Amino acid sequence: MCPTDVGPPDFKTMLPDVIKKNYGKWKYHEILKPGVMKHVAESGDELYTVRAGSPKLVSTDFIRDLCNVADKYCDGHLRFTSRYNPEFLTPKKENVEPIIKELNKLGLPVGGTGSGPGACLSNVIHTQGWIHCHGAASDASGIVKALMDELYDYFVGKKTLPAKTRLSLACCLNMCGAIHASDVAVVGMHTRIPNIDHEKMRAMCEIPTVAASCPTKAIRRHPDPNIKSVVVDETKCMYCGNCFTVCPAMPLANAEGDGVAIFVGGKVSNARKPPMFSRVVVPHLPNNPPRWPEVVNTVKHIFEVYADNARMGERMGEWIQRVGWERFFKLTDLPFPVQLIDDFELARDTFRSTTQFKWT
Amino acid sequence: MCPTDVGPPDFKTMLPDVIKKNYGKWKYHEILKPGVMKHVAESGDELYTVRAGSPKLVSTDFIRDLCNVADKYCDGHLRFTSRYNPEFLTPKKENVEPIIKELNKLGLPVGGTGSGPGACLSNVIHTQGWIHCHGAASDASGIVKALMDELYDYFVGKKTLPAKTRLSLACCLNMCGAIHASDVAVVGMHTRIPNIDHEKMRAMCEIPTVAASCPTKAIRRHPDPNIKSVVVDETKCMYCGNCFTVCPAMPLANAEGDGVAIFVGGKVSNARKPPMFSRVVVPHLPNNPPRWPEVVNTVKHIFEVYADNARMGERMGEWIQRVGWERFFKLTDLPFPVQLIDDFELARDTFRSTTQFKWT
Amino acid sequence: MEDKTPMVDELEKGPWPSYVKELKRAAKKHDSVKDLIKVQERSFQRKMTQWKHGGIVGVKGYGGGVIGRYVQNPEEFPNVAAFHTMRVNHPSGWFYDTKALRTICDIWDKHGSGMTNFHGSTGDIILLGCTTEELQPTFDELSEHGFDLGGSGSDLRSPTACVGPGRCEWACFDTLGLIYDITKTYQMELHRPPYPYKTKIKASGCPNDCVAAIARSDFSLIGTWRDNLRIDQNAVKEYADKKFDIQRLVVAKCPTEAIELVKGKLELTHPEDCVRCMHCINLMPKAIRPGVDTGATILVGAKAPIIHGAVLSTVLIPFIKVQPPYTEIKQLWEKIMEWWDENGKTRERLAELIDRMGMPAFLKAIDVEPCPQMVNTPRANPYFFWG
Amino acid sequence: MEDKTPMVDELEKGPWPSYVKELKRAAKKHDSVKDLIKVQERSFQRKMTQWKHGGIVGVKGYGGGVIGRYVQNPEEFPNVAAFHTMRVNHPSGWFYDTKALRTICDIWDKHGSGMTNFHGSTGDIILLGCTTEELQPTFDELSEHGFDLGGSGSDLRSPTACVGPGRCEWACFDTLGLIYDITKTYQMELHRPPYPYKTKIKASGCPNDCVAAIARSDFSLIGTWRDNLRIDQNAVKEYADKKFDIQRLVVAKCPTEAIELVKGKLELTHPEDCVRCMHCINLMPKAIRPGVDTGATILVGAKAPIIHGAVLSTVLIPFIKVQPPYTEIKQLWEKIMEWWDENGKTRERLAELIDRMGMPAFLKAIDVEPCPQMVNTPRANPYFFWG
Amino acid sequence: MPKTKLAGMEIEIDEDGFIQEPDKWSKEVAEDLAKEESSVHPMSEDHWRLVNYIRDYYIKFGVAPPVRMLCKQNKFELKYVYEMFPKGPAAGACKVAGLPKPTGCV
Amino acid sequence: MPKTKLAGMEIEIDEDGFIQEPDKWSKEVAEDLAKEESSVHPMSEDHWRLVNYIRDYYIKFGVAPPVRMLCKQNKFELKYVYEMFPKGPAAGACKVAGLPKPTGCV
Ligand code: SRM
Ligand code: SRM
Ligand code: SRM
Ligand code: SRM
Ligand code: SF4
Ligand code: SF4
Ligand code: SF4
Ligand code: SF4
Ligand code: SF4
Ligand code: SF4
Ligand code: SF4
Ligand code: SF4
Repeated sequence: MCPTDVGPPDFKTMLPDVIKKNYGKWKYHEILKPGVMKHVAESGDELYTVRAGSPKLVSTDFIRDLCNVADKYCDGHLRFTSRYNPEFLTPKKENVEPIIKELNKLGLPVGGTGSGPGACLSNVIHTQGWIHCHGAASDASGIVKALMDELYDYFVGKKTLPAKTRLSLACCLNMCGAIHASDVAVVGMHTRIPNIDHEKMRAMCEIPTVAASCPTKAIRRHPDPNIKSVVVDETKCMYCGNCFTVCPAMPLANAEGDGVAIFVGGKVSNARKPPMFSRVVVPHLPNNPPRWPEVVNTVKHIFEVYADNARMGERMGEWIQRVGWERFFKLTDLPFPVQLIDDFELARDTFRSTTQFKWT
Repeated sequence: MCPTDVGPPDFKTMLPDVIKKNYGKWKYHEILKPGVMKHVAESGDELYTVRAGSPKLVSTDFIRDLCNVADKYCDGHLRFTSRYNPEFLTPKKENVEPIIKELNKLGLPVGGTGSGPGACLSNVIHTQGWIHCHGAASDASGIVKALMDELYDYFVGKKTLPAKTRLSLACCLNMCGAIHASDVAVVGMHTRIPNIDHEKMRAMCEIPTVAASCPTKAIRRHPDPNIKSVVVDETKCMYCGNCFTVCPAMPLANAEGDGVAIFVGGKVSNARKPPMFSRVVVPHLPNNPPRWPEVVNTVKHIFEVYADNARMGERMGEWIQRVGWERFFKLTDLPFPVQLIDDFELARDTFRSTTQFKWT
Repeated sequence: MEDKTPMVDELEKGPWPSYVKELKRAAKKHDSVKDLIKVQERSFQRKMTQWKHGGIVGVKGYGGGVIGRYVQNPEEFPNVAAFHTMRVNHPSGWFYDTKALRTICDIWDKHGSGMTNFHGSTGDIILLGCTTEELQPTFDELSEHGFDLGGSGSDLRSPTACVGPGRCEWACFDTLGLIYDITKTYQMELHRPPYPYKTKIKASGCPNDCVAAIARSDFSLIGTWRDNLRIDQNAVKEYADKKFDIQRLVVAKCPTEAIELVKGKLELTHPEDCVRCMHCINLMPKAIRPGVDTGATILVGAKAPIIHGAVLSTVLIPFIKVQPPYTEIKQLWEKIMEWWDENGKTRERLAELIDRMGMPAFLKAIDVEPCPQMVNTPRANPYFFWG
Repeated sequence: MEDKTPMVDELEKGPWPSYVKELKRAAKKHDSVKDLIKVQERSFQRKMTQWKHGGIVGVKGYGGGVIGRYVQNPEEFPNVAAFHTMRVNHPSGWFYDTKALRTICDIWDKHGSGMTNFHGSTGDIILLGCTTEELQPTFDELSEHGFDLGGSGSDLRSPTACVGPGRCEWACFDTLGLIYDITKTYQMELHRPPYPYKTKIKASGCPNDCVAAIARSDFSLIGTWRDNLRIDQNAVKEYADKKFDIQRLVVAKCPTEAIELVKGKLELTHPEDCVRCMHCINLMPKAIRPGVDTGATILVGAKAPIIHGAVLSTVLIPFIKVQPPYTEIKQLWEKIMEWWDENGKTRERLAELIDRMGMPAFLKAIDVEPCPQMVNTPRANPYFFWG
Repeated sequence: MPKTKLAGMEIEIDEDGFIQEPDKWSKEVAEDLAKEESSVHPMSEDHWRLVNYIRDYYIKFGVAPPVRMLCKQNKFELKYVYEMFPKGPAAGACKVAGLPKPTGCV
Repeated sequence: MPKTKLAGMEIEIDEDGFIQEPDKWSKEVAEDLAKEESSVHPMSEDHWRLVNYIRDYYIKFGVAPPVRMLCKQNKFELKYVYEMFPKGPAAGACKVAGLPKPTGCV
């Protein structure tokens, strides 16, 4: 039998020499242009990074393409960022432009760096969608592609943003990727209650687990004790899909009802303001493959309103916090449906307990 | 039979002439000195107000004393403020000093006005305590007297405060007076679980009401179905006394355990910052009548630290919000016991989800 | 029990006016207050209340207005064996003429203990200490002289208003007029508890909220305005001349950067950003005033901590004109009461019901359109309903 | 089913690199991906996933690392009848040499679909699409070449770190070293799910939090420092000379007014007020640096929305030194796991358990002293326990 | 606690006249309790309807009925209830019905 | 769903080999299911102890036992459980015990 528990490779073996030498001894960095950074070590050594976009869902040949570039210009080293972007690392300044050229030849954009005034949009954190997941209320790769085609200029820096802007997508409320603290998040959502298959339930599901799974206690045992199953109170179910996660007999996918919601204003970093949650601003847009025009247009519109109105260095959520949500809805001209008003467990804390607000 | 539903007297019949004339047409005001205000109407008419302190719990003779002053200087008119202070209203500037003199003769301090830099402390909103209420975990009038004797200089303006400061007291968690949004609040609290009298319970209490009264679901029916009563889970009871409110058979007063907690940082007005809740900073101080030295000293100390450290115009809660609670505890040298960390329903929102904090 | 009351006596000392002095004044005329002082001393000794739980007494035809109270040891303190309080409703704004006050004092010295609260925390005149027998005669005499009881029990409590137009230049509506009208209109609901629990209405003329409506009324009306605040530049200059630091104390503290000093002039440079917090007005009353298109914001749900923690009122109607006969406001309030009365559990306040059923459900039931002013932020969780 | 996939093909167009192009490249070698493209087209047509629920498959001796997946219509799409993903753990910081990458590619082309995620959202290399039979051989070959599976199921998920000391001047501790050590130490917990539910560890070298630890790890380590940040005035001058607006962009945005321009110099005038938010450092990396007494803040409890709404991690240990062998950190983590494992219900994450049992109870159980840094504010409600 | 004679029995009552021995309640006890309430005696049909309704509700649910329900179900105006029982549903009708003294909400 | 022959009966199973007709489970079915799991066959005393524990727990509570409890109560190290059932408690032992496929937590 093969060895188990070997663990991942030791990262130290993977580091380029300039990093090994200057490990933990970096002094400062500069962003030379979109996608290109220079890090300078205490020793004076320089490290150039070229960052490219990637669709995350890639073939082995894609990886080999990257390897070719790295072999040619980076002594066979590269890394990926926490947002899927491959980064090419080299101590040689003169390699930067050739790397960019090679990447562009491969169809890969260079960009995605920066923060504060003039920031680029980076890659979209996203999930599996219809490519692989059973729970997806929307696709992931398809809609991300549609979005990024439209937002491409923000990635490569032809258009810039007032500050770092993180766009993310999850195909169901499990929110793989933990996109709940993104400047803009697109989330796949069902809008119909689960369709229970009582037959399957018996063989496939643990009833107590199913009952416990429901955030709003919409699920109770079937009133007929002979039927080893459950029923759903449709006035309490808000289609989260957690029952389906634990029980295949409760699918809730529905071509008509499924779609996405849009959340905005979250952030993760502790810079200036503490991390914030993203907030629902559009409760439902339909799934319209392959290009999801409603979603793409809405997101793009939000980007534009943000770019036009926020102050330099102000993240989406910081801007909204300053001007107020009423102003956000005014500026974006988005409607304010009742779904946006919280009625879950911590709802009380979202209500406005002051006469301070704007007429917009 | 006598008439019912006559309603309160029409306030219009109670207004002094200068107010009747200028009703709703005031232009501006000035605070001439602690306790003395001048209001000027659009018409140019002037109205002088002298505000006095009062213990709230007063005899008919006290009221008659006030009437005498009002008859002499205010054409027989006076009013009370929303914080119990009698106010003497006169269009005649020359009456101001005589009114003050008369009031002082009656032993009544003049003061309690102002906001922003140089504000006075006003009267203490408070409740019944051991003078009249069945639920009081501490006294009201006694402890307020002890406090105000010590804080007297803040009322009359010999000592001033960075901004309006509202001190309030309630003798149990019912918080009559709604003191939960005060700069400093003193709250009577039990620390022992109720002592159930199963005999009384039968005749005096509605079991379902008792069970429903408990915020932490600590109460359930007595396990012995023959006993028409309830039991309390002592790991869940936090001594709120709500069961006692609905059921006399569950007293929880306890000479050793009863005392007060101190809350700070609340406010009501919408000026600058929205209204805020007061927060627990001292979970327990003993009842030590007649002068409650521990309570008086702690409150006085908090006043002093606030006066020394806040910026001009900054309310207690605004100051703490700016410097952070960790700094508040450092400056006041108050301990930070685990009771201050929330574990009730909205607790999650009080936790610090950021690396932003001070080393103090 | 010993007649000495050393602990209570201690509180006669000190600069702040003493309630003990007041007790002793009343005790001269009323044996009940003699006992009351002893009861207070006993509480100090035992560090516990000496009063029994509850008591249900009242006057004929009313369900509220009296708080029953019995002492724990009537043998020892026979004169306070029954020692109820009566809540007498106040004239809006707590304005009095001395005739009215003297009348109350006389009635109370005749029938009761001569001790009072001026006022109770809700705003009533509290006549503190009455035997069961004297309740009806006291009420009858008060009623004859044009006074009526306030609320208690599961009713509409005595509504209150800040002094407002009576003396304040910032009143954005007639707080006193509205509250008097409401009180008169809803006598039935005030005197005969019809609801699942108590409910409170308070009105403040501007966002300073001098009756703390936002903290303690289920239905809170707070004055505001829709146009721009008004600035008198001459008066600004006067402040500046007096070395008042406008930049630091006023401009820097505006929560929205709406107001700025522009070449010595104080200008509302971003009127659309002003959230009418009152701060600049408060600090420069001679120079700045609210606008003229005034009205009120209606907020709902404030209450004390029990059972789910204290609640502040939250915005329901961003702006409403407040003018007699106040029809729209009353209709709204009645709709809210109807929903609460129909759905509320016993002892469930409005805020708790809203939390249990959800704000969206509440809005739907009372037919109010959602708007962003109602919330600080939209929801963060993805748990919402359709249809 | 039709072989035409017009909707999918549409997504080959456009400037952003296309996953469809990638699918088509893999499809040249792998029939499974040919079917996968058709499955995707079907999803687009039907606006629904075409995959069955769940699947439980794995490799010998492990309980996690593989996500089982079956297509809904195996008759139509036989080559993806079983189409599992393998999660391969990554080298800390996602650093690779091309040899390692090529090895993985070759193994995967041999046994699987040739499609991957570089990387999954947790941080694993996702090998996307494998038959049940090929799982063990793939694993065996990976293992031989020094690769191992990542987490799945109720285990410790593959821990991740920001690039930290590998390339970042702000790393306050060795994120990569710590995470590698932790990963190696807790192989058992990673490969054989022992817990009530999944648990995650992530480490960011400074408060910028480039792995979003605070948003998505039950145990989040975020670098910080205890002394003062360091300012190089010469470099400040350079920024100023380049017309960089220090006052507006940096000073005015410091959340605590800790840093100020004093006569052209940028000074940390109130060092005790600095909350180490990184903002000034971020904007002026050449001039400002973190202090030298560095370490980490430990925060706990982040998770995705289900079941009680999303949670951000909250401060547990304001400061801890982070040095090999990381004993204190590991002991703390083990204590937390022990409490969670003992008390957590099935599918209850750490934050949810803390909320259910109460933060005070949690602190007591793991023997951590309370401090004000743990909270934004003390409680507003008066509902606390004694003894 | 004081005792009083109701329907020929010694029954414990509290200061407000609420009986403390619920098992001893009977129609006769009710009539006697009603005597204390001016204008309630003799009990009319409507008096009985209300008292029975309250008592039945209490036996079924363990609590006094909400005022709204009490009026609705019996088709009584609240004003009329106060005419029948001048002290109101709580201090008047509930007392006659032998319920525990309504608490708390004052 | 595919069917397979277990203990002489045609029983429906899912793709992962979990039986879909819980009522048909028997000791013999378990032995046959165990055959699929390499190194599980023949079932030792400890195999049976674990399978019985899981099954009893499931019948009592309607859910599979938590891993911690399973180890604690049977005094098995988790490592040993994986030695007995290489696919682990969920994919291995629960399957043999005839439980529904553990879901969700992957
Ligand atoms: C490479 C990467 C770390 C890694 O281990 O992979 C990284 C690297 C750097 N980050 Fe980051 N961050 C990376 C993900 C993040 C994330 C996580 C995420 O996006 O999921 C965050 C939190 C985002 C958020 O707040 O929502 C993050 C928040 C920051 C910030 C704070 C920005 C702010 O003002 O809020 C900075 C500071 C700055 O850029 O001014 C920063 C700064 C930096 C610096 C400048 C640090 C340095 O000195 O090297 C690096 C280059 C930044 C750039 O892109 O301009 N990094 N950075 C990640 C690149 C992701 C990508 O491909 O775009
Ligand atoms: C592959 C991946 C998405 C991706 O495209 O990158 C993924 C895919 C799945 N996740 Fe996830 N999660 C992935 C990262 C995450 C993250 C992000 C993270 O780890 O930083 C989260 C949010 C953080 C968190 O843990 O809270 C996440 C939160 C969930 C949840 C909700 C957990 C919760 O406590 O709320 C579930 C539901 C569950 O556990 O049953 C879930 C469940 C799932 C399942 C197994 C579906 C299910 O219901 O059983 C998905 C399998 C998809 C498939 O068919 O391939 N996934 N999942 C990510 C793992 C790749 C990797 O190992 O690198
Ligand atoms: C008389 C009274 C109204 C009444 O109907 O009785 C009143 C009267 C005035 N208030 Fe008030 N307020 C009165 C209770 C309140 C309350 C309620 C309370 O304390 O329970 C508040 C909310 C307190 C809070 O926020 O916690 C209140 C918050 C204000 C504010 C806002 C202060 C702030 O910066 O937060 C102002 C503005 C100011 O003073 O600058 C204000 C301003 C005023 C002005 C200046 C209004 C005016 O132009 O006439 C009046 C004189 C104030 C003074 O005392 O200096 N009034 N004021 C109340 C006097 C109570 C007392 O005896 O002290
Ligand atoms: C007299 C007064 C205190 C005072 O000294 O001023 C008072 C006294 C009592 N209140 Fe109160 N409340 C008084 C104003 C308040 C206020 C303030 C207000 O109305 O602005 C509040 C907070 C606001 C609110 O309603 O939320 C208040 C919240 C409570 C509560 C908790 C209500 C809640 O929903 O949480 C109770 C408990 C109850 O209703 O059973 C309560 C109950 C009581 C009882 C009846 C005791 C009881 O448990 O039955 C007290 C009778 C004391 C006695 O023996 O005389 N009292 N009570 C106030 C009424 C005087 C007046 O009419 O003017
Ligand atoms: S977000 Fe939901 S649908 Fe998408 S991969 Fe994760 S679990 Fe699957
Ligand atoms: S979808 Fe969510 S809310 Fe609806 S029944 Fe299932 S678990 Fe409950
Ligand atoms: S606060 Fe409590 S004890 Fe004090 S008067 Fe109100 S109900 Fe009575
Ligand atoms: S005192 Fe409060 S917490 Fe304790 S049992 Fe009574 S109602 Fe519950
Ligand atoms: S609330 Fe406003 S209007 Fe009313 S008294 Fe206070 S400051 Fe004046
Ligand atoms: S009222 Fe408040 S928000 Fe408006 S300008 Fe003045 S200070 Fe600013
Ligand atoms: S978290 Fe901090 S240390 Fe780590 S990469 Fe980001 S900026 Fe650098
Ligand atoms: S790190 Fe943040 S808090 Fe500290 S001085 Fe810089 S900007 Fe201010």
